[in-house]
Amino acid sequence: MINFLEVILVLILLTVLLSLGSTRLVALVRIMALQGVLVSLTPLLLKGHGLASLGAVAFYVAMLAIKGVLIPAMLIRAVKSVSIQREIEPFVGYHASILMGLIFLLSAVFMTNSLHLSLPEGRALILICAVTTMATGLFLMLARKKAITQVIGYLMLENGIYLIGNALSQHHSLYIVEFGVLLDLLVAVMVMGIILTNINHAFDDVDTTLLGQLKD
Amino acid sequence: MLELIFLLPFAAGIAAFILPTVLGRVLLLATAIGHLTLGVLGWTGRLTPLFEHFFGASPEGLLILMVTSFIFTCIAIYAFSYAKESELGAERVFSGCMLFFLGTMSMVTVAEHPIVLWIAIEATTLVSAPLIYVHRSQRALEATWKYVLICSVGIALALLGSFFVTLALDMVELHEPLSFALLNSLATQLDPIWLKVGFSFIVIGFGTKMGLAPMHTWLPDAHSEAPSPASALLSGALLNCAFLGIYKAHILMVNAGLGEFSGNLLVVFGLASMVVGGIFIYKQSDYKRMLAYSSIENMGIIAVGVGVGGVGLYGAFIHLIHHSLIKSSLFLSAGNILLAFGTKRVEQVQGLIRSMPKTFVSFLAGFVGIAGLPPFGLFVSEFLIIVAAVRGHWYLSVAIFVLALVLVVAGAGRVVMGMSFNEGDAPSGTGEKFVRLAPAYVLLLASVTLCVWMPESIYTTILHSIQAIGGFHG
Amino acid sequence: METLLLSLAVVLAAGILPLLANRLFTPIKACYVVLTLLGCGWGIYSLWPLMQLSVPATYTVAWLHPFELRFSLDALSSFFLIPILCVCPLAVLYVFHYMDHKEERQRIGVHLFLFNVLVAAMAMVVLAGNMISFVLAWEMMSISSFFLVLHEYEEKATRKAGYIYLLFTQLGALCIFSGMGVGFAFTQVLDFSALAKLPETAKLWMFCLMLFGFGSKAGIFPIHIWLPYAHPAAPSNTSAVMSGVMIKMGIYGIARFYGLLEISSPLAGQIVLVFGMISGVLGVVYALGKQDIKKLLAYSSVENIGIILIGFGVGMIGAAEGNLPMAIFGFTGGLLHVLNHSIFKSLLFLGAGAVAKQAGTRKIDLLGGLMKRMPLTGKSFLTGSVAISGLPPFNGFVSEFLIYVGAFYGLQLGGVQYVFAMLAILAMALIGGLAAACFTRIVGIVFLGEPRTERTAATQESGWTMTLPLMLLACCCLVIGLWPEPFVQAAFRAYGVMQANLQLDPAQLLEITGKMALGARIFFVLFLAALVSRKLLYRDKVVDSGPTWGCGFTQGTVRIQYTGTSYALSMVEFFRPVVRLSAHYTGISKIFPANPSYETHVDDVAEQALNSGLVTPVQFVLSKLRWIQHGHIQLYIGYIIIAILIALLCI
Amino acid sequence: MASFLSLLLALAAAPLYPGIILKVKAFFAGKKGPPLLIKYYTLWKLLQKGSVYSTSTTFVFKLGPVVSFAAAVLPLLFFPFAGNASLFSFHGDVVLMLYVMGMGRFFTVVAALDTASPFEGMGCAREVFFSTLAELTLFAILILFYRLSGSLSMSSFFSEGNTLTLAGASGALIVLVIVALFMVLLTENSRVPVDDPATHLELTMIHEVMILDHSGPDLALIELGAFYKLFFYAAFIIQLLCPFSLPLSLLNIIFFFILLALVYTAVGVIESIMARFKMNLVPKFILTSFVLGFFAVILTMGVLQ
Repeated sequence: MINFLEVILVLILLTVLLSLGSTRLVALVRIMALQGVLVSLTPLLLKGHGLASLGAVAFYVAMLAIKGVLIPAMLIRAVKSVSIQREIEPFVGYHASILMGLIFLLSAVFMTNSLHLSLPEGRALILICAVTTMATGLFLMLARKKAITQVIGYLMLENGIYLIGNALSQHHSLYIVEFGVLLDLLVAVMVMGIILTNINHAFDDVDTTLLGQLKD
Repeated sequence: MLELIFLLPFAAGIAAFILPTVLGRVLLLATAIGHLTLGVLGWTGRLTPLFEHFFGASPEGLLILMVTSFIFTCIAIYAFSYAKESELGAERVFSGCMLFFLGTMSMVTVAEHPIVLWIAIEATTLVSAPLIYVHRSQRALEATWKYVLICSVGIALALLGSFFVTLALDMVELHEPLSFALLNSLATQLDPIWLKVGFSFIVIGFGTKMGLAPMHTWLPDAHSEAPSPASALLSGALLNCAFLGIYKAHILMVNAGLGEFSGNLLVVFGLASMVVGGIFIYKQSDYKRMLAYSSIENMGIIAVGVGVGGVGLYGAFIHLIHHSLIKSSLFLSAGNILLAFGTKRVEQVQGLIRSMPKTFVSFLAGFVGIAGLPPFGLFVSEFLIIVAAVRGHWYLSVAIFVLALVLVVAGAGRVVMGMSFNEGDAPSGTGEKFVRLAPAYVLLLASVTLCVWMPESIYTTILHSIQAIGGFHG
Repeated sequence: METLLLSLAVVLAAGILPLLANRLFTPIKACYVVLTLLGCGWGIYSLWPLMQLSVPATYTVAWLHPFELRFSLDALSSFFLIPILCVCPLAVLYVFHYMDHKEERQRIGVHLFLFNVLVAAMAMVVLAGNMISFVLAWEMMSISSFFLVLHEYEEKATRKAGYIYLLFTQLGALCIFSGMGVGFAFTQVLDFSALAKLPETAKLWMFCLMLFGFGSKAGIFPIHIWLPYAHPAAPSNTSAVMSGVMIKMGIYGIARFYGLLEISSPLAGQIVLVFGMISGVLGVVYALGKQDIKKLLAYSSVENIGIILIGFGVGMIGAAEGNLPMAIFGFTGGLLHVLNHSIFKSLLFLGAGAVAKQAGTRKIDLLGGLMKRMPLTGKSFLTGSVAISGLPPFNGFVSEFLIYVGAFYGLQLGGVQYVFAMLAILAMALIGGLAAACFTRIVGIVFLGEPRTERTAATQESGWTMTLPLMLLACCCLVIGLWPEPFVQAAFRAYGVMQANLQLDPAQLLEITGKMALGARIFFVLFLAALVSRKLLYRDKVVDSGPTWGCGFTQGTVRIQYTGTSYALSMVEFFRPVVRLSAHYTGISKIFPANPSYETHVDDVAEQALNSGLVTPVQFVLSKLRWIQHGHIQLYIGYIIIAILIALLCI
Repeated sequence: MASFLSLLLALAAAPLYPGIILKVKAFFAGKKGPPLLIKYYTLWKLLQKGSVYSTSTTFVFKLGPVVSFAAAVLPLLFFPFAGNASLFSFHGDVVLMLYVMGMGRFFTVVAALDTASPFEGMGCAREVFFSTLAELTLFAILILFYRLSGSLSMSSFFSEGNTLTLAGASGALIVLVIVALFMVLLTENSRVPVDDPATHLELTMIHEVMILDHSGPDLALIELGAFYKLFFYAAFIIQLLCPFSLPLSLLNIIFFFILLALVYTAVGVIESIMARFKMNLVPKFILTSFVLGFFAVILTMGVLQ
């Protein structure tokens, strides 16, 4: 089991690095879909968790559907509706971004080791993975011009948080609460999608540099 | 059934999407009154939660609930006329989202489970986003985008913080349903590191929503672009809800013996907000933005008040109540001015005293209130917070606090006095109307009343709210 | 005590009258005046028995549950209540004819309401018996006076004045809050009672904060900047009360907290004394240089605040060094000067208001010859000017004399205190001389000589409600000057409250006062005798009239009269390092020069320093910091990340 | 009794002494000069006359001479002539004296301003400025006296113990004081080199120009007042010069009145050998007197500590 878990975590890290290096929006969304699926799978592979009840089953199925299918589909639609410009347009170049990803990974490892947290066995990697994902999510928001990339960055941040919350915590959360969180996420991405479409209509582009009129 | 408090607006909101717009306006008002009634029932303890794992009536929550409900009622009356005058494009969306907004905010106030609280706060962002975009301009779009994205990121961090706190609970190896009560009862056993990390993220996360600097950046944009009733609601009610999240976490920290850490953090962020408010209020050229920055500054004051504790805590709650009343009144007045002049530029609005005398009175009175002068209540809270801060030996903070307040008065005074008294042309837009004036006056009057006579139950509720972290003399 | 508060309620009620029912303009105004007079009269009447009590009368009422509003009346409060309850009704009476534009009735209604709020708030400041009631009353006072200043909001200068006043008042209030916080930090109660138990450094800190806060209200140099703006901008009834009474609330605060803190270090006294000397001397020098009557009077208020503070400073040093006569004379003189100044300054402001209203200008160099046209106003104004110059046998001399005597007692001390006492005396001497110069200038140029414009020549005496208060106040000046004993005694009793821990014996004070008063009376008798003998000498003499001796010029016009500006110029130039005199001269260029002009004005050095040293840099920094809100969302998310990193580092 | 007598004598003799100045000046000029009693004649002549008042003036103009006269008389009531206790005295009477003289000046000035004459205004401006500075000197002297004698009344300066004389313990300081006081005397009484009472150009006058429009008994009151003022200062200086400790008070009084002539002679000599200063030098002159007084005060710090 643990092997599987580690495989998945490594895959997540891989998606993270890939997302930093990808140049096309569609590719990026696909990577995010993969990451969503992987992240949804992690709790199943953990000790103590599992498909214990009907609620849990429903929850995991819903999560898989939302993170792996629904949200990426929405994003793909948004990307398609956006005009020809499908380049990502970074502030920070791709190579530098990948380098940053490695730095995030290193610092996550360093942090986890230096904190001497009383974590259950095998969970250190989850923490590393989660921190890297979160940092990369924030980094994507900062370093990319397109508004869609920021939604993707937000999603990645959420994935990281989810890893920490659902996978690291042993606490038997109430699934209904988790479901609420998930629903919020879904609605958030929907709202963002709607705004993106509107932005596209209003500005003929989703470049965030155009969204800088409101300032002092 | 306590849950009715948010279920009723939800139901009404769905109805408002379906019903014709005129009925939507009536529904807005009817729901407001119904909500106020429910609020009073909840206040008197007649409503018990159905899902007590998730919901419950805490004193601080009830306090904010009542403020929200009262303000919403006034705003609903105002919106009745405003929606007509300003020709909102999608009025159904407006009415519906207003009601959803009320529902989500009510949910925040009765949430007893950290994650449920988080869900509710994130939900407030999502349902209020359409409110900001009602005018469908490019600027509104930009504001909405920033609002949604920044708040979402911020609140995501708050979720992380909440997870860290839960993680701290995991270390105790206890298997009981999570709730604030449980956390508080076990506070001393929790791992301080996780709590500190968790609290930091919660402050930054919910602080984004509350408008604490440097995470405040969405706030002026959103407040200035939203239609005035929505801005009033954002400023008068939403920020309080975010504060509630921080406050509950602070209670936990104090119970865990980490009150000093959390207090320091709050004071630092509070002061930063005050300074930022001061910087941007000075020479502000958009009066709605000015009001927004003033909200940032006042949230800073509240954060400082909570951070310094003791009578400052009491002051913070007084400040919260009065700020909500006065600021929403100001936004409503600003809405009237906007309707009349058709511009948010300060230099294009002149001679209110001649052209719009009644709005002038409410606007100027609001300024007096927000500047911390009697007969409005903010001067009591500012006094108490300063006094408490000196007692806590926060000398440098007191200096910054005082200077920031003066800076704010300098900036706001320049704007308000210029708008009120300068020579200028009469406005071309719609004139003053009783329906749009009365709410602003009622809100101000409420603040004055609370400064002269405060009902016993409000006082005891505040005391109960602050009891958990040392109370009045702590 | 209840009746006293009730009388204040009557005053408030009288104010509501014109606010609500201003349609019937004149009758309502009359009702307002009568009711306010009755209220204040009742207040004085109910004050009398309370003053006889040996323990302070108190009245408490719960407020907003955790607080209680406490009002208590001791000798210090009642001493400060006297000007409030005596001068304010006169200013109210004055209003009847002063504000007679029916078309502005709404605005006047608001003004009158706020005026009475101000009166009641000042009384409450003086009566306040704990911090929260003090703060409440103080803020009420600030806000009402702020709107009173804004009365003529059409003028740009008025708006500027209101703005500056608002800033200073707010800064001052917040400093007072902080000072009270120091008290609260050690006593744990929002009460006045235990302040004496504070550690000495805390006392000094608290006192300095209070001094700054109250000083900004009182108009201590260099935080006096709002005064010369606000007083000219406000209508004269307001400026009379603001300058005559309200700024004394700052003095009251200083006196009250000095008394409560029981400071034993002479440092407090030295600080107060230094500020007093600076305010006194520079106040009068600037007053000399000013063109606008009300601006001149405003600076003169700064000067008189300086005199009061010199008295207090001398007293504080005396008390700290155990030199009791010094303390008694200094404080009693300072306190008495509070009363005196409230009388003659309100007299002068009311007079200046009458002049401005009737002659249509406040510029000294455009006026002239008003004594013939407004005889009653002129005579009262002359009396007030003599009194404010501190000349016997008027009241200003009494208080200044006591301060002199106190300061001379200070010469017995050694070392630094000797120097301070000496400087105090010299400063007083300088102030006295310059004040006389300043007020001969205003009386001479404005009221005497010939009118300098046609508009001025057409001036007429104002209505009786405007002249009657002036004459009453003028009588007060003479009465206190000739029979100062009861007033000195009242001031001494007020001082007794401030220094409850010392055994004070008023015998010496009363003896010297009595003899001094005798001297003043002798002078008065001498004057009367000279007057009578002059009458006798002129019996059966030929008295003729003709033009003024023109020293060879036969066709002098009114324009060749000496102007107020040139009158003061040499003295102002003497103080050049601290008084910036800027001249603007167009020069004569052509053979037939067309209207060359020469202008001078005196700029306030404190204001300039504040502008160049604080306001401009702060504005610059603020404008740079506005970069924070740059408009790009990436930057904003960056802020969040930075905040996280900082918060995490703090752990 | 002796004090009352000497007061009467002083009041009567004050107009005599300015005659001495004239005589001295005449002597230097090689003339015979007017008779000693010239001032009495002048006063008498003025009292006989009526007056012409400018149409610009008001009652203030008539009040001026009266107040200034009363103000000039009062200090003499408090003055201990020849060491005899004064008629009235109390702790602080010197302050009263100075302020009463200020009162006189106030009314002289406003009366002058009442005439609407440019020259009189000019004189007023100079008068108030210079006397302000002179007052500083006087107060510096008072500080010194208080430091030396511990009292604050003219009477106790000179009657009880008589320490404040040249012959006293702090005679060195008194020298400074006498010089300073003499300079104040010249200033306050409009004497050369500050002002020239005999000049004929109004532009250059200080005191004389202020009373240009007064005539008849009014002028007489002013003149008499001026004599008293000069007398007061002269008496002050004489008291400092000499202790007057002769056994018989009558002898003391006679001695005193004779010595007074010395001061007037000195004034006369100065007036004969000096020209008046340029107007902008006058403040420096007065400040010099202040510096002298202040210097003496500083010295006492060292002496008494």
